[in-house]
Amino acid sequence: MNNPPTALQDQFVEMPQQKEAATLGMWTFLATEVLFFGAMFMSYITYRTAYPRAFALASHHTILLFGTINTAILLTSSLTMALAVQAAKESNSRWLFRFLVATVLFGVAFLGVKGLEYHQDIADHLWPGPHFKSGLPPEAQIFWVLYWIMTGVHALHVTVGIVLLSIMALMARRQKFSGAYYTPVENSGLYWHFVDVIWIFLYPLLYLIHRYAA
Amino acid sequence: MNTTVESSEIFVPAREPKTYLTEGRTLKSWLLTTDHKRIGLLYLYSLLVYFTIAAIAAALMRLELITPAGDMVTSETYNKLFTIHGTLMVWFFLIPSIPAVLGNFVIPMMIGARDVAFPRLNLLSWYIFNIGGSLALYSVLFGGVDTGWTFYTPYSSTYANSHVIAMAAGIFIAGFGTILTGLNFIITIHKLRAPGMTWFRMPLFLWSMYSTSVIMVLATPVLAMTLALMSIERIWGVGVFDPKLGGDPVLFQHLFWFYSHPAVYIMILPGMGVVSELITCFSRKQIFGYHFVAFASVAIAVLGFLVWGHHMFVAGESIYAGIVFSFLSYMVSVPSAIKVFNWTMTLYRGSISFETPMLYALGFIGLFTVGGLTGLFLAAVGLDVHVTDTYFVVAHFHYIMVGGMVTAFMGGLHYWWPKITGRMYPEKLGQLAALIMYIGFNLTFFPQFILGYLGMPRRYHAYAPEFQIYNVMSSAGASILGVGYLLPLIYFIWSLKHGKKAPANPWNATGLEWQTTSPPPKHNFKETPVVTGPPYQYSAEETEIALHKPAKEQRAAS
Amino acid sequence: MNFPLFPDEASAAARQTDYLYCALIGVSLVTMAVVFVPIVIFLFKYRRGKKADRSPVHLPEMKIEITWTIIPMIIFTGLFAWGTEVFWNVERPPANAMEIDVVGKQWMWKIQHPEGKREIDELHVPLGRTVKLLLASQDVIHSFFLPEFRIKQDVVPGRYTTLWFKANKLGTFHLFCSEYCGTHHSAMIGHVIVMKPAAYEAWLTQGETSGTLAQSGERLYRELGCSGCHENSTIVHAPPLGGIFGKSVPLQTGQFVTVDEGYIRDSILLPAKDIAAGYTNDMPSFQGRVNEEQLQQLVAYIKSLPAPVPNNSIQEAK
Amino acid sequence: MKTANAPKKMYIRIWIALLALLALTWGLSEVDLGPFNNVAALGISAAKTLLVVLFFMHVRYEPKLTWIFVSAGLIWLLIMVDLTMSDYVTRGNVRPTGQSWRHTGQIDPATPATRSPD
Repeated sequence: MNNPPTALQDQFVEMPQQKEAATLGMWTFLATEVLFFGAMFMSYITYRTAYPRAFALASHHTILLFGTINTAILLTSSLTMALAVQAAKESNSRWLFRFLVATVLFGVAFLGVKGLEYHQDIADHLWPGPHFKSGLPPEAQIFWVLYWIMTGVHALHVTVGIVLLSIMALMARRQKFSGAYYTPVENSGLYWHFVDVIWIFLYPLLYLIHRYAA
Repeated sequence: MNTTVESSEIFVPAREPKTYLTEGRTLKSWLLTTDHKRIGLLYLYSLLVYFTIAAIAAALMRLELITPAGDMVTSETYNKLFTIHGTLMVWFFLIPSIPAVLGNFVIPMMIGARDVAFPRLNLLSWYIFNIGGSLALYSVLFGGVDTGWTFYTPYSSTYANSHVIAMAAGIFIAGFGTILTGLNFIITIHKLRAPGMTWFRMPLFLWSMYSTSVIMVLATPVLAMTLALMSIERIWGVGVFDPKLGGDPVLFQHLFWFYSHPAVYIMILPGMGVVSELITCFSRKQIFGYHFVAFASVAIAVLGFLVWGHHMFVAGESIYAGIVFSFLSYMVSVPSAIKVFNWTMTLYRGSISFETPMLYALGFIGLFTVGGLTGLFLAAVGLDVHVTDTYFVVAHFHYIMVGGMVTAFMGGLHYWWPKITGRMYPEKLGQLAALIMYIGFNLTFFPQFILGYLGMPRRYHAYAPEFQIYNVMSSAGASILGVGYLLPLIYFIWSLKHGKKAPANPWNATGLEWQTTSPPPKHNFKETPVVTGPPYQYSAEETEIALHKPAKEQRAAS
Repeated sequence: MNFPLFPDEASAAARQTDYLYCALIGVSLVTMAVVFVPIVIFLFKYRRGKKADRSPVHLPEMKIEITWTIIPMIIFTGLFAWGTEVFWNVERPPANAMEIDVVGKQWMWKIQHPEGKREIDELHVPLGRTVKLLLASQDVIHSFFLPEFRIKQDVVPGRYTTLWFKANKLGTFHLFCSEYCGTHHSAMIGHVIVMKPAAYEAWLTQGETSGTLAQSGERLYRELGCSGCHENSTIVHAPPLGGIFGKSVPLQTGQFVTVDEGYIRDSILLPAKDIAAGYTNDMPSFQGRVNEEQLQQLVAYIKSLPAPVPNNSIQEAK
Repeated sequence: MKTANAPKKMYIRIWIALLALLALTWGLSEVDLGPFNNVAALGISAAKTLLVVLFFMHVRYEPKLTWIFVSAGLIWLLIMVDLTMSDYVTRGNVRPTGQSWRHTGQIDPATPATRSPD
């Protein structure tokens, strides 16, 4: 085996062991994240069951076009991420760098669209509180509280992902990775895909309730 | 354990070998250490701070409760005292106690590893934990919190006038420390076991720590998000639990207890693991029913997630859900019962000696059994209607958490003290302290069962006069208990300088951690040990030889 | 000195609960004997240095383990069944109960009797009659705890909970708030006074009242303008409310709702939640315009409305 | 995973499938399918998730242990949802079926007349 850029750490006996530990650690972290978002999904399910009508009415005020575009952006960013990991596996530093940058750019685009959407939501009086849009039942505010929290926490995760992948891109630039050692890229990728998966569920839950009735 | 270890046998006393303690003596070498043993000690120091504050709060509460009138402190202060006691004890002492201190110290050694899987992450956990702790202390020092450790909405989110956000943020942050510790242990146990250390050759402490880690990883994030939702509601005035919008405060309780009930098992499973180590070692017996004890830990961790609704029988939960949760609660007590029976059978035909750790282990069995049995009272949903939210509950969980976890923690600390420090603690004083603690504990908390059945609600600053007699007993017991805690603190510190030098294996125990020097070198073992057999290969018939006891006692024995 | 072990038994439920409690103490003592007696014997017999037969024996481990897994399971299932039976009785009010409304508020209990009598931190009830309490909270979660009756129910803001008992002993008993509710939680206490039925009737008529609870409710009903829509309005179509209580009503969604206090409450505060079939959601929320006591009065009024006779008129009903 | 270009092609095919599913879920949301709108929306999300997890995250090629870790989070989430809902669905007084008192003949037979005209 080529001497990897980052040496074997003291506590491990061999590289595969170290890599398996890191990957398994990442999956454990993602399991934690599932439950972290789980508390929000639980709240959502509870109230949607209790107030189906109010949730449908409230959800009609979300901006479907932005939501759909953002879903497409994140799905595409997952593709570039997967390709980045593949490039790393093939020791192709140049393409690794390019795909990572592409993923970061998609992430930034996602946040941009989300920002536009937030701007419009606020202009639309959809921020819960005393100035909340009139004409909606009180329970509709719960939908919007959840909308802001869920998309907000998700956006925070996207931001963390962007920072993480930017660091990876810089490291790739400096030739830190090779086919023998690319665990950080792989794990950042797992994180990025996870963020994508969360959005895959947020999209129908927040944007697609009873659309046909709108 | 049948092991082939070269290092411990070739012990060269001529030149003082470097230990993990002497490997760098600067403050920086401690604050930037990635050595799991040093991190364990860092946790021990910080826990001592949180424990002391929480214990002082408890002492003040017990003082206040000597008389029925609320005459010593105001009700506002009293409410802050029990909140400080609860939050600090639960999140900043009990949850990290055995896992972060003893777990960090012994897990890698027990599996024959050089360190945990992610040593830097381990250090980061300690910092995260203490950042959370500092926020909690900030909220304590600058006004306190008065929500109780349960943070029930809408009181916490709307009505409380205290530093709720700082405390919630502290717990939120410290929670990530716990998650990362759990993650680290899971991966360590999966990936770093020494050659030959199969799952069923692992000491039971590891099984219990593995189960604990699973709970830490899967339950803690829910608490974090729940407290975040509560804080958001408090900050912006609208939220998901707000009854004015149609929100349901009971949902907060569901989410809170989805974490907090399993968290109770974070606070007892490690104790069970320690006790399995102690009982076998001091009765020179292989554990009875190894597989059952091991799987009981896993069963408790999994079933522990299915029972949280028993905290909410009268909270407005549907009666059908109450009945389901009642049944599941009874089922989770089965594996605990199995463990107690197995420990009992382990003593059969053993060769039992009564060093301090063993006294704590026996104390654990007694107190845990009482705590567990009173759990059956609370799981009986019809009876719970009467005793929930009374002192009966207070007594019950103190029997589990203090009688169980803290007793086991003390037992474990005494047991591994020679390994940690290289010094022996004074045995006679240790035995005395264990006895004092046992008496003090029972006097403090047993009367509270009766108080609870009489109907004294918890979190009462002033109470009806007929409850006084039991409160006085309880407060008297608390002062004895206090002595029981102070004594070890004093002699532990004393032993650092003046304690007898500890041999590598003072208890003649079989765990891998005893196969290296006391204190161990930086990476634990000079050579990676190879495991060839099951754990706890003790023999009750060969105990008269090679014990650490003074020659006089050995002679008397033979 | 006096060492009480049980609170007074002032209801049938108290006796049931005490039996269960004693049975559990019995089970605990037996279990403790089963565990602690062998431990003490072993500790004595096999203490180090004492001569004893320590030769390893081969025990049928599997059989032993299965035995002590199955036996606790059976015992626990029995305890579960017993506990559930007590719970079932304690939680489900009988149909013929007299109803008293309770509002928990930081830090007092406000009680309204259907006859219009109101009291604070005291609850007068007649001996031997089934009493059902309708519990509401104006602010945070409280818990209505009567130790001598062995019952307790959290009072949750935003909804109604209920509690019932049948006092079988005359006297004054404790009323505690047992869910932490803020600064003066431990002062949110009071008494239940169990009186002979005749004395209770006499007590009800003492002092001034502003009419029955339903009458207060009716005044509110008119002040708030409910009658404008719910009584044969030609402009807005709102469901008539006469005789609706206790009935199963079809909803817009195709489901059915049993009209109880909770449904009436939700319909006033969250009118968009469950809309009766055939109606649109035109009703505004009265959130913030009525307090919990007024809500209970409105509920009492709507409950009191008789089913409409073909010539649908409230006046006639009175 | 052996030849150099095979995974790349596969990734692109999966991406196309993901976008197709997105279009499908978007389109279906505009059609009234009754209760099946929710089923369809969540089913499609689950399908998309499977594609991402199995291929983009390579779980398909991972050992069993990884599968266990991946499913743990999901199983625990289901525990939480399941037992919490065991409270909520048994709590209310709304039932899927019931007998309308209006149709029992007990009361006002002219009920439809009191209904709103729309």
